[in-house]
Amino acid sequence: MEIHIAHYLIVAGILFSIGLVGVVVRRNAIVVLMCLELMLNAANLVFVAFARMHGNMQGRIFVFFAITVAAAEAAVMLAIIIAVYRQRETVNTDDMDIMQG
Amino acid sequence: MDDNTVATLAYVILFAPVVAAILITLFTRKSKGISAFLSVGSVVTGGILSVILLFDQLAKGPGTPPVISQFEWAAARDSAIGDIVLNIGVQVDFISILMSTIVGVVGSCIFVYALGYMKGDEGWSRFFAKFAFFAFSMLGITYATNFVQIFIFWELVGVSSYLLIGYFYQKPSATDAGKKAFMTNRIGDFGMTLGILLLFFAVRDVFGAVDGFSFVELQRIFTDEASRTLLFDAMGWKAGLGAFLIFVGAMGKSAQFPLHVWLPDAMEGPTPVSALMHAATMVAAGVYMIVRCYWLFAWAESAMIAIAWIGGITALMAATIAVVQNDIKKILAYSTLSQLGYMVMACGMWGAGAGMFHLATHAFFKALLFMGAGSVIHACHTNDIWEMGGLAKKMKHTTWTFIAGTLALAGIFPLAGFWSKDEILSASHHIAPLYWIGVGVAFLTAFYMGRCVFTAFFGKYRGDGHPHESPAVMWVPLAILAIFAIFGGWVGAPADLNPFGEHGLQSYLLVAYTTVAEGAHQQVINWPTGQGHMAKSLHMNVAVIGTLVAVAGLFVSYLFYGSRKFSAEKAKKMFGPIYTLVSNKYYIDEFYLFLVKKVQQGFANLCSIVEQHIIIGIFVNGLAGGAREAGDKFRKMQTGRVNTYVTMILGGLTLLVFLFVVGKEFWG
Amino acid sequence: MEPIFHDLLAAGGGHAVAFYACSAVTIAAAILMVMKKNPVASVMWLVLSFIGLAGIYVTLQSYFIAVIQVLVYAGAIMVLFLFVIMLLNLRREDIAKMELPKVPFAGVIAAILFFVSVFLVIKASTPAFEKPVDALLGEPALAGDSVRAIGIPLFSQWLLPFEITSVLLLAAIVGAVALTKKKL
Amino acid sequence: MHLSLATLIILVPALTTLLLFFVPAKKVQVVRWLAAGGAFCTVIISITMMATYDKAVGGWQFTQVVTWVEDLGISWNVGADGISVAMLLLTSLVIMAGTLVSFKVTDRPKEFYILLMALVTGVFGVFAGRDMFFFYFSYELAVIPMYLLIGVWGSTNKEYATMKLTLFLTAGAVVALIGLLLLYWHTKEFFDANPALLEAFRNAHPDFSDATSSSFNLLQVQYAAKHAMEMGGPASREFFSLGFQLWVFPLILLGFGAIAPMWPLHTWSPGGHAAAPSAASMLHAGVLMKLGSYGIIRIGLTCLPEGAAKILPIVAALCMMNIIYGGMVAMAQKDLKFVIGYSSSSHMGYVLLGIASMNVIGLNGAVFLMFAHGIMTALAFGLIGWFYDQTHTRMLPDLGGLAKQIPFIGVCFTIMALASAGLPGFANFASEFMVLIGSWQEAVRGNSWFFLYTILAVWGIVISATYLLRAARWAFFGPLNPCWEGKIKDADTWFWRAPFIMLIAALVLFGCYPKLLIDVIATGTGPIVDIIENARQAVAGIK
Repeated sequence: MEIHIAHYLIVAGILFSIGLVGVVVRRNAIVVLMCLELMLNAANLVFVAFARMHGNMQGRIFVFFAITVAAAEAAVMLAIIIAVYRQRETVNTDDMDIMQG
Repeated sequence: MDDNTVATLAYVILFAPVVAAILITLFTRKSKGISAFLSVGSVVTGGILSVILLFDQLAKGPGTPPVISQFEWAAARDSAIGDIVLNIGVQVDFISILMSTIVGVVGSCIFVYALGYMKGDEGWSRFFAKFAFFAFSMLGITYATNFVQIFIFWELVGVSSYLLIGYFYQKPSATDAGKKAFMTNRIGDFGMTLGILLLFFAVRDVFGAVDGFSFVELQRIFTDEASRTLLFDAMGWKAGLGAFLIFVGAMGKSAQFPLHVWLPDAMEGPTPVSALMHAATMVAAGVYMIVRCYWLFAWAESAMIAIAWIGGITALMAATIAVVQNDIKKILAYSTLSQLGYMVMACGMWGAGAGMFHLATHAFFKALLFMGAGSVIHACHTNDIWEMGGLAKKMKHTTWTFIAGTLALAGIFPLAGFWSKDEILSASHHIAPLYWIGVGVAFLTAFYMGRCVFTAFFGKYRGDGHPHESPAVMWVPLAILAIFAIFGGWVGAPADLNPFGEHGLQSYLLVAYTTVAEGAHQQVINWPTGQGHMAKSLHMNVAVIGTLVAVAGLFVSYLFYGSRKFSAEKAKKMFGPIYTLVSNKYYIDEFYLFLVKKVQQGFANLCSIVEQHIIIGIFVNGLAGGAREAGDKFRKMQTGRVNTYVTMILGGLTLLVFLFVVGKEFWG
Repeated sequence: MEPIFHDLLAAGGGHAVAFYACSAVTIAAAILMVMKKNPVASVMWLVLSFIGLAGIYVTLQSYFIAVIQVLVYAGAIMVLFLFVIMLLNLRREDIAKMELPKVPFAGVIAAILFFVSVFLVIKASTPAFEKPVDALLGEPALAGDSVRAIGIPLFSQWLLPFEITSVLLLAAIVGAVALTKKKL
Repeated sequence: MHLSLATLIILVPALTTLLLFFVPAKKVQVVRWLAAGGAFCTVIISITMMATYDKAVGGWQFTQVVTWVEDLGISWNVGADGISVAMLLLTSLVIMAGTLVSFKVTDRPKEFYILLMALVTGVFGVFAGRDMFFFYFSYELAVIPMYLLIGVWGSTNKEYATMKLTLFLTAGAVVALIGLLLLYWHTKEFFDANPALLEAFRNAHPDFSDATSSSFNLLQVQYAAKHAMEMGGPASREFFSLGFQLWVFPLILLGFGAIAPMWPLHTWSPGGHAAAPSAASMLHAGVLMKLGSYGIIRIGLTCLPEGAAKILPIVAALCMMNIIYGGMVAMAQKDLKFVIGYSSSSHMGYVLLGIASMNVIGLNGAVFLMFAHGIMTALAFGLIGWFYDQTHTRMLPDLGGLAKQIPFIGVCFTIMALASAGLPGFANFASEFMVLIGSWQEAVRGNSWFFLYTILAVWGIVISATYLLRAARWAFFGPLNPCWEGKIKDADTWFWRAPFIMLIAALVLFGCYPKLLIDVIATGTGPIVDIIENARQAVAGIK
């Protein structure tokens, strides 16, 4: 049984879709954030897979950056969530509708 | 004098008043003496120079070619259809000099008179500046070389009349009267503009790049039979229309029915203004233009008939109204209207010579009458003739000059009015209805003037002031004009009675245009010759009938108002409905008021409503409202919840991916 | 460590086994992460998912990335999540609040995206794509995913982005502190 | 570096704007005099331009070309022909008067003057610009400050008015921009297809020796249009075909027509005028509106003559709506600024009619009327502003007899009303009369509708006299409304009188001797009429 790059890509697709569904259906801001992280990781997987395929380093370096950015993003996002929680006593995204038109 | 001198003098006559007006406005408003000196000086200079020019012209004899000097005012260079050049300048020939002399001499008298009349008025300098400007406008018409120039000064006369009539600007009736004069004139100018354009392009159409505004060019075309036929064939019915439209301008200025309504109201201006405007200048402009452009009107038969009838109707209508007026200036105003109708009627019956002659004599005695009236008003502080009476004893100079003017106006032999009235009646005596209108007007004229004189100057004084004679500065001009009114007519008398014999006024006018008119008669129309040529001798039965009705008119008025044999009150009752109709001026003002207030303003309000509610309300604000409504609806989509946005983003993304990737694969 | 993995993967069928095992763990853990009502449980399942993902990286011979994945993601970031959850003392999410119509909608969208990507993957055909991954094992360019092999380009060719990343991190730190501060 | 006068006249207000930024806001006198000084410089420059413009040579003079963005073909490309010279003179006179009148502004004068000078920089840029990009840029620069000027310093419903004005004008600008971009691309395609002509263009214009096929240079677009149209029949040729022109000309027309303002796109203007502070409405009605008609002449007629020849006769019907309908609406107004506002839209109808008649005298008249109306209407708004500042009402029934209290303003207002009513002696008469002649000429040429249009236009003059005299009568004549007794100050020093006297002097000077300006204008309109004439012959008979 041979494993092709396509297999990896499909796994990445599945992960991305799961993350996506999570973002849409979940109400807890932290979980939503986690789902986002999952989607990022799906993307990372694609990078690594293609880097492997082309046999060069660029893709991996990109993943390196992506992880860094994800870390920064997570930090800021969590900070925001904390700030919001202080204001509104909730992290439920349904209650965060101050931007409603 | 050579042509250059003539042109220079004409320029001086023309521009002296406007220079005076500018100087007064800019510099000498505070110093009354200098203002008056400038203003009066400029007009008197013009008068003297005009007389010099007149004598020069007389010395040169009839038929002297016109002197033309003009400069380009504005132009459009068009290689395809030829340049269109608008010129300004002076055309000096007998007609313009004659007119300028009338304006200058009568104007000088009035200006001097105004020195006395306006004494103590706070707007003294303003008055004299406007007055000088008015003289300038009128002289501009007089010396115009082309239709554009005449139109320019036509409008300027309109505006200076607006300013002068509305001189007492705090008096609502005065400003309203000024506005009315301006607007009525504007309506006349509306027709005139179209007429000028029509004529210009018609000429251009036929003859190529000809200056179709210039009087001499047009005169050349119209007097030459071949080119005229060509033009008339090309224009067809539009020829008559064009001539009539230009005449509409004259209708406005010369206050012909139905554009006459401004003239009586214009009495709101100071009396010198009335005298200037309604004797020698503004109202004369229309008649002057008909004479000036006689080569045009002479062959436009349909227009001529319309002109004659309009003149006749105006004359009769105004004369009847004058009979029932009580305001001395109003009587004179309607009298002016009536006499203008006379002149226009004469012009319309190919008697431009008679019209011009009457214009000249009328200028003198009507100015005299207005100023006499002014003198009376000055003394009695009222306009109502029923509050006067017995003034003959208290104001000797004014009285005898006024009576001289009255007799001249009534057309009593041998005063000035007699000769010119006789010319007019002779010109029209072949056209029965108009001739009888003319005779009727002569009777009415004598009657209402007699009524005015007997009521105001004889009998007992009925007012409560202490009237006294006006100062010399006011009555001396009256005396000068009275001399003209008494003896001035002889210059135009038929040859066998004329002190100048064959070389009377008419012989000069004859060459200037009447030959043309005579030709028109022979070619266009089969009517017997009117007054196209100079009458060799008095038309006896016309003269006798004319004089008889005038005397009869005076006599009847004496019976009513002098001896009081008949009661005016009874006559009033006898003619009940007619009296009401006439004393309400045939309800023409009411009709116009209805047009302006109801129809025009109604239409304006309708437009305003359309603007407010349809264009702005529905289209503009509707569009804005629609955008706002749509925004309101779309706003609902902004739930403020991240999930919704994410869902939408994903939905959109999916759609795009589907379309671009899969869709392209299958259908692209 | 690398040679060990290398040998294991190179063994007959080892590669496929490792791939399928790791993928199954990753996907299952991810699904559970979405479904768990308790955020703490979600975090735990996500950690597991990330570890599985690290395994997949290993099958791609990206050992260093795999290590980073475990250390940074599964370790540091997820701990951060945990801390926050604990800090906020969150209740369990009320599943009834979930907008149910959205679940199928999300599912449909996810399915479409998934199948489009599968479609694209199937459609794409380059020589490198055709090649099985374990056939790439011996290629010299990929001889090793050593720290050195990543480090050299990172600090030469990619130096500027690297530095920018550090600025970004600094900004994130400052931002996070500023945001959570009670009084600014 | 040598700066041409056309560059200078744009730079002077631009520099003034910049300098104003650095003046402390408290030094009000410095701010005012600096702005007045800048405005005065523009007056000097524009008069110099007018005096030194070589009428015998004609064409573009005072030119300057500096490349900006070579790849896109954008350059600092300025100059002035006869039309521009007249418009620059108008602008400088109006801004001079505007700055002087605005000495009364006490609320944030620095910002006010900065915006005013920025606005006028844009206006100068449009009138002196020969680059379509720069043209558009300047146009927007002229429009945007107006938003703030009205929004901040305005009165009477200013929020609504300023919003509406800005929306109309920017929407119009965007429509015009689409037209300009279409022209740009079309020109590029044309030159790409005919490189020889590009070479010829470079050789013919030493200024543009490095021109590329993509260019916003108006001269280059005109060159392309001219040669493209020589290449075949209107329908069959590849570039600048009749179909193309019939698409693009309406865009230009509508875009610029919105600011002109062409009926029914005029509704922003009276409200905008009414709400704007004096100087802003002076500039706005006096100059900004002219940008529209200028744009139609400068770009529409020269680059798309066949489209113009087909469409302008239809536009003439809209002009009638401007003239008659605008006049009637003005007649029904009670607010003095609305009267003048609608009268502006009515008078701009004459400008458009002159353009639509497409002949020398009509076009000359139209441009001259743009000048005359600009001066006249600036005068009007300056005067209204004068007493509005003191009475705080512009409603005609509330005023009355003001001439006694403020004789100077009263006299000026009467002069303005008479000038606006087309009285000889003022530039308005000569120009309107020329427009009428032009319109009639078009009628004689074969388009019989123009007979009707001319008659209505002449009637429009009667209408305008009606409402203007009525306004003068209500506001200034008759007995003084007792509530103003002693309350209103006249313009009693020569300083305050100066702007009004200056504007009146300009009206009278060019009214008494129009040849002075018309000869300059004619050098600009002549070539345009030639282009249009060729196009009309080309499209004659095509439905």
